[in-house]
Amino acid sequence: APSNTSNTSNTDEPTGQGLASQTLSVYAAASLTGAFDELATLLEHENPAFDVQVTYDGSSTLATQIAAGAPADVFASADQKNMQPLGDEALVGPATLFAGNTLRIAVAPGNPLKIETLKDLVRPGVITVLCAVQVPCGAASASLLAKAGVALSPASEEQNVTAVVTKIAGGEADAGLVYATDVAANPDRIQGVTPAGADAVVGHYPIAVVADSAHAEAAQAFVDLVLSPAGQAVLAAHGFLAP
Amino acid sequence: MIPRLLYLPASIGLALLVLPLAGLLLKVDWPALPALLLSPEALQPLGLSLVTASVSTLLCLLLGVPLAVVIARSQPRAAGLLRALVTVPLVLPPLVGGIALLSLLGRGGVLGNTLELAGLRIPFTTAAVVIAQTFVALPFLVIAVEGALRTAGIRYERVAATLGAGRGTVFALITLPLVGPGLLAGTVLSFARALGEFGATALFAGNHVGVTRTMPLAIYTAFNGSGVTTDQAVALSLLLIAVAVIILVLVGTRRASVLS
Amino acid sequence: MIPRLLYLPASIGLALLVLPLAGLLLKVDWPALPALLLSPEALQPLGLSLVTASVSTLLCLLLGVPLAVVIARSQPRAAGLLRALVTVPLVLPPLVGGIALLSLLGRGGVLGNTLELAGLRIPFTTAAVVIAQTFVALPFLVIAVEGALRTAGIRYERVAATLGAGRGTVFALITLPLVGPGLLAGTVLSFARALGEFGATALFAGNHVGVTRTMPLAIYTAFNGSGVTTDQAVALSLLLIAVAVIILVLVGTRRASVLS
Amino acid sequence: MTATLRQDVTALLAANLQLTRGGFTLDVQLTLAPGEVLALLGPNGSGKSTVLDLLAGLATPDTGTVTLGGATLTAPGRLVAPENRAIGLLGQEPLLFPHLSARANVAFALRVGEAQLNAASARVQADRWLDRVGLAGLGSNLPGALSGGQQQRVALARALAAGPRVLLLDEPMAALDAETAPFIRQLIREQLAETGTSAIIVTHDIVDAVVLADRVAVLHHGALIDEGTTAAVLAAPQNPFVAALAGVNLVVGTAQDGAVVAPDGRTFWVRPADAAALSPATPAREAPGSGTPAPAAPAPVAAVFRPASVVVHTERPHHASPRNVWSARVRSIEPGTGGVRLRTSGDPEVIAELTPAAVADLGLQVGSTVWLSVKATDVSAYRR
Amino acid sequence: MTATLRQDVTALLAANLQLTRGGFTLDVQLTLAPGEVLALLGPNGSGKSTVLDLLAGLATPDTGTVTLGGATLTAPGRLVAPENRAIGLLGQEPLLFPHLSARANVAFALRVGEAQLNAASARVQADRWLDRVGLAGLGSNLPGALSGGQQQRVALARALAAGPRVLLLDEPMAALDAETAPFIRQLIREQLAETGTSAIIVTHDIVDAVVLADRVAVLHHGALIDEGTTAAVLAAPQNPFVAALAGVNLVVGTAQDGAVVAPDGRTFWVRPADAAALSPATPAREAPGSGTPAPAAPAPVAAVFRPASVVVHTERPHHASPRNVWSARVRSIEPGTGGVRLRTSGDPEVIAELTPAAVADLGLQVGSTVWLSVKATDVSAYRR
Ligand SMILES: Nc1ncnc2c1ncn2[C@@H]1O[C@H](COP(=O)(O)OP(=O)(O)OP(=O)(O)O)[C@@H](O)[C@H]1O
Ligand SMILES: Nc1ncnc2c1ncn2[C@@H]1O[C@H](COP(=O)(O)OP(=O)(O)OP(=O)(O)O)[C@@H](O)[C@H]1O
Ligand SMILES: [Mg+2]
Ligand SMILES: [Mg+2]
Repeated sequence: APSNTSNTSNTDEPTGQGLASQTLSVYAAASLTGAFDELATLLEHENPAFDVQVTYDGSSTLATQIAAGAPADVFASADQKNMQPLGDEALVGPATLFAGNTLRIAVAPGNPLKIETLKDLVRPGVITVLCAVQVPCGAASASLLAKAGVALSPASEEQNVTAVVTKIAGGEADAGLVYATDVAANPDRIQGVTPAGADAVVGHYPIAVVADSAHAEAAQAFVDLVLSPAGQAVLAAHGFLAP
Repeated sequence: MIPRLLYLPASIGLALLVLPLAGLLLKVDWPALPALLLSPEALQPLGLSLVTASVSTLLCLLLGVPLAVVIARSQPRAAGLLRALVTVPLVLPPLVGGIALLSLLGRGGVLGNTLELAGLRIPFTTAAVVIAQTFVALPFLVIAVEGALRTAGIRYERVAATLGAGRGTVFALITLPLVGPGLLAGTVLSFARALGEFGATALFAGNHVGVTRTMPLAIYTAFNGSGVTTDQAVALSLLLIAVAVIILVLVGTRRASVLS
Repeated sequence: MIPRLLYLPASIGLALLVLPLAGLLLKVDWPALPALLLSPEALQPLGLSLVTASVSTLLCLLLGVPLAVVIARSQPRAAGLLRALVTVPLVLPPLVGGIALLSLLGRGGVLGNTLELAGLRIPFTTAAVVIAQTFVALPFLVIAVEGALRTAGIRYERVAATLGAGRGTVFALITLPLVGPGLLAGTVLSFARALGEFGATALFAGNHVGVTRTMPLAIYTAFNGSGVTTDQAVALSLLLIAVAVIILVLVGTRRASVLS
Repeated sequence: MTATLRQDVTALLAANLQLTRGGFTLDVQLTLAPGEVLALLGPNGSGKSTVLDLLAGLATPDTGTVTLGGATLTAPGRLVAPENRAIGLLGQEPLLFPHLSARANVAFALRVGEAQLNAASARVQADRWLDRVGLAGLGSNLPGALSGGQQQRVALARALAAGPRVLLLDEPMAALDAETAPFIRQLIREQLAETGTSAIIVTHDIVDAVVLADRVAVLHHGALIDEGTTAAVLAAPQNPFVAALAGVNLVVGTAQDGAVVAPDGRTFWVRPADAAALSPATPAREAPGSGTPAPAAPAPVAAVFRPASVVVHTERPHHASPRNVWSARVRSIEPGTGGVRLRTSGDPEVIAELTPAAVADLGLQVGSTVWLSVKATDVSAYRR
Repeated sequence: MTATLRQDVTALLAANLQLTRGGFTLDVQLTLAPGEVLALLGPNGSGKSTVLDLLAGLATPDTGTVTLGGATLTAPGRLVAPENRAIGLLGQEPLLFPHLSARANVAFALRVGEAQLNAASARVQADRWLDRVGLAGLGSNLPGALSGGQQQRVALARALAAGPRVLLLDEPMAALDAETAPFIRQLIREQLAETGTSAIIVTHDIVDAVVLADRVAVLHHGALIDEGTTAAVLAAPQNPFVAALAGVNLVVGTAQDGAVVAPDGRTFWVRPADAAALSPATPAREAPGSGTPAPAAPAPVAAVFRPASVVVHTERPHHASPRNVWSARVRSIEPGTGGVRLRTSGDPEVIAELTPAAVADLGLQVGSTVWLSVKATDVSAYRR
């Protein structure tokens, strides 16, 4: 049944037209916060019958909740690893990649320590924090550092990218690897430095309709919006790459 | 009667607890504060938090006081075991509490499946918030009341029995009033813990505006919201702290007057 | 002496606390368990957790017992205020505790700046873990001991004084032993809370293998790594719970024998 | 035990109790007739409070039974809860409920006890009770705002107000002042008589036993060593404790030619009427627990005389009529209410009571050697 | 106050204390000479324990001072801590430290008190103290495993062992059995004398006052109403409480022609020697607090006679010599240690003591109307 669901609701149908007012619950990775808030407003604007509620959290938390029966209609993960098992269990419909993200070196505004390359991160006296390898940004960071041949022992492996941003913005750490979208979202608090080879390491974001969704058509409408040129433009404005 | 030597460590202890909160105050964006605190984003979670924490505290009292009595009046060996069991949820990192609750009451969970058949779904509802809060707050109530019961002893209960009073009467008219201070302390502790509960709630109840987004979850959301500075999170925390202090001081003063 | 009516709610309360843990057991991948539990990924955080929680508990005792004495022997009004201040950290969602500690002791923090000049940096060190744990665990010790002191009263202290004993002697030989059970309860509570501490630690101390990755952080990391299956996180939680239960039962039995 | 068996048929309360606690062993059989008041006497630590706890159901014996009006309250595997026994207990400490006023403490008993009053009438009756124990006007005081004796009176009022079938009173008059004590004693007496309540009263004051009790029982090291009417028990003390209670000198020794020989060899000639009773053939008043004495052993006998009967001399009295004369050293000289009391050496010690003037005349001091005499006609004797 | 001023020069301890607690007001001046033992007597709730608390520094007076050997211990704005006063207090409850054995309780006092012994010798000495109070072998018992009287003895040993300069004992003999009490009384006496310790002893037993105290003071409703040697105070009771303590009948009334007129109009003729003293001109023994009486008011006088001096008749005695004859109703008949005690109606009530045989002969019952007489020579009198 799940595979059919995505097919029956089509973009060329008048989206949500004729549907009763319904609340759509979107579970999205925390890094999507700004972009999805905008997309939700966009959809509600397009179709006043929809009330879109987006819940942001770590992808693994959201995946665990969906597996436990959370009332989600759409799941947008920051990595395939958390989407895959749900698909295997047929808890979500087919997943589509809708965005990509690359890493930046985050430093304090003005870059007081003059950090320009990944190698600068291992300079003595520079306190670097990374995401833990278990979370998407950490996996990407590890891969980027490995490709650059930099062996880095971070002061801390944070549980999510927000913690990395907080540490650098608060001055606890001098530098760290974060998503380009985080740099775009916090212009006053951190400054981004694009390391060499950053574009070679791209994190991919899959999106899918939840199999149990009570509002499958509306859910599909949201997915479609994300994948539409308008949606992609919003994502790009927040620093995301095309899938 | 206080040994003078104790004032130094006592001050350090108090400073350790109070100074970080003072530190928070420095991070507050004061001009923006009033508008933020009066926004629905602040008031709705606050309302939900107060309601759920109150209900949880009530549940803690209803379930915890009897449990405390049973433990306090058990043989030492049984009491030791029960007390350990009751204390374990304290050790659980909040997340694990959420996993545990989901594995019991979630889809696929032992009890969850049964409830599902009965048309009842608990996770991701306000009920889930209350259960999560009760789960984490109950141990405090039990431990505090049990300690008070044990210290109060059974001398007065025995006297009441020799006067002919049945167990229920003794419990209501003698036991409960005698452990009043301990009961109040336990209630305060469990209310505070329920009010601040985040981890188990986040996983087990989710984070739905108006349904399960309590104040701690609102703070978390504000904190994680990209583009938003920690200002909002700090402001919300301040609100939570302020409300808590008011309630605690009110209760504390009442308690003092009861004792004096 | 237990009113029969109490057994029902007591059982429900116990079930609420114990069944979720039982639910966890069902999620365990038993065949893979032994290897996992003996891996350094499990043992190193466990070791760190036990060491830091023990040190924190010690700190709680050193700072908290004096603070409890001061509160218990204060005028009702002052005591009510102090008690409320001490309870506030309980209300803080863990994350906010972390922010608060950072804003005090972090690089840009009030005290942090001063310490930095003295060449001391606290965040990202094991010391930060201990401070975060002490911050969250201290209220438990203070509240529990204060309650016990208040219930014990000052009758025996007065007798000791009329025999000529100075305040220090009275405190060491009379007061402390008399509140033994309360002290033990407070110690157990604060140790448990320190052992389970996650939020403030994660933010204030970070997550560095061997330095600041305590068991709760390891569990969270594992959870993030394994996602939906949560196997590894559950296994680690189980290890934490098992160790905690063993310690609690050991202490509980010792406590029982002290009391009997 | 004979005494117990004799009374079992009419007994309201009957108990047979064995208990060991550390080095202390209790083994007691006792009965209480309907309406009877028994005074339970005995030295500190003899087990009196323990017996009351066992009767009230606050403690469980190792073995034994307690029955009340035929119903079994305590037996192996059976322990009727204290609140279902209709046995009230006023313990050695007042233990007023600290959170309730004096009035509320008494009202509690009226509500939960026999009377089962509602809150309003319990309050009214409680005030009446407080009035009866002389505490009118103090009803609103919390226990912490009452003096020791006032607390004791509230506790007594509370115990009486509960109206049990059997009332156990553990030193109910302790802490009462001299002016109040007789009134309270009278109150207890009247209340017990009016309601037909049976009672056991533990006391260290012989006046309580005399005024309140129909019968006394003496406990020693966990065993009943004497039992009977107060007069009978005091007239023939079975051991030094009872002698002290009765305020007499007691010499326990062996019979020899109608005299009593003390452990240290002194011979006490006794009044002719009792001398015959010392011969082994004559049966003595049977003391509980004595059973049938083995005829071969020299029967222990006792001589008893009052301290006032002892005459003190500084030189050996030659011309005097008393047959009992001996010398001793003065161990202590204390004022007493009946004169000055001299404690003199020997086994057993003998106490002499004389006027202050006599002490001055004789120039007595602690350590003085004196001669003591007592007329044989002042010495009573009996077999133990 | 005269008594206080008189003794101030030699006083070791001097106190002037005012305190109000709810409806209770205390206003007391008292002094204690070095080595002196004062018995503080008074009805329940008269403030005895409160006075001791104030002296020991456990309570603060509203106003007033306490000085010891010239040093001020309590004064407005100044309160020397109990542990720095060298004043020991044995309270009305034993309050043994519940977590320490009997031995350790006493050893605690030896370690922290005057002796400042080390742990090992404190243990040895503690065992000696337990032996002295008759508890050898119970040293290892926790307080919970001791009987009430045993606890009281440990508490007493602990208080004595601390060796303070002034010892305050609140009913130290309560709960002790009849056999032990004299020994413990003697122990207290010797210990105080040996160490030259001054002491205040609160008691409800006149024997304690007689045996232990040099002087007695009587507290009533928070004020000292009488003070002097035990004999003097008992001989001329100032109020019904003291009369009850002394075991005598007290009639307080007005003087008329050398007789005492009771409130109900009965006239009591007194022995000639005292009749003169009743005339207003002669100064009476000055009672503390009495100050100079206003000469205009009829001076209150008191008549005192023993219950045994009262003769009971069933008809009006015509031929008898006693001048004091009146009729009354029998209010109660109680056995007593000195015979049977009849309480008879009137204001004040009069107690008569007679033999059981006489009661039977006269066919007396509660409610009977009787005639009572007492010889004028048996009635002493004095101005109050
Ligand atoms: N756990 C125990 N271990 C050893 N001895 C004990 C224990 N509990 C009680 N005892 C002993 O039991 C005895 C009986 O105590 P109980 O209180 O019945 O005496 P009592 O006759 O009421 O004395 P009192 O006149 O002093 O009140 C005491 O000698 C006491 O030492
Ligand atoms: N808080 C209070 N409010 C009112 N009255 C009080 C308060 N505290 C004590 N009292 C009264 O103070 C009086 C003195 O009590 P205290 O204990 O000194 O008497 P006492 O002479 O030792 O009596 P006892 O012989 O019974 O031990 C009592 O009448 C008591 O009721
Ligand atoms: Mg007793
Ligand atoms: Mg008193």
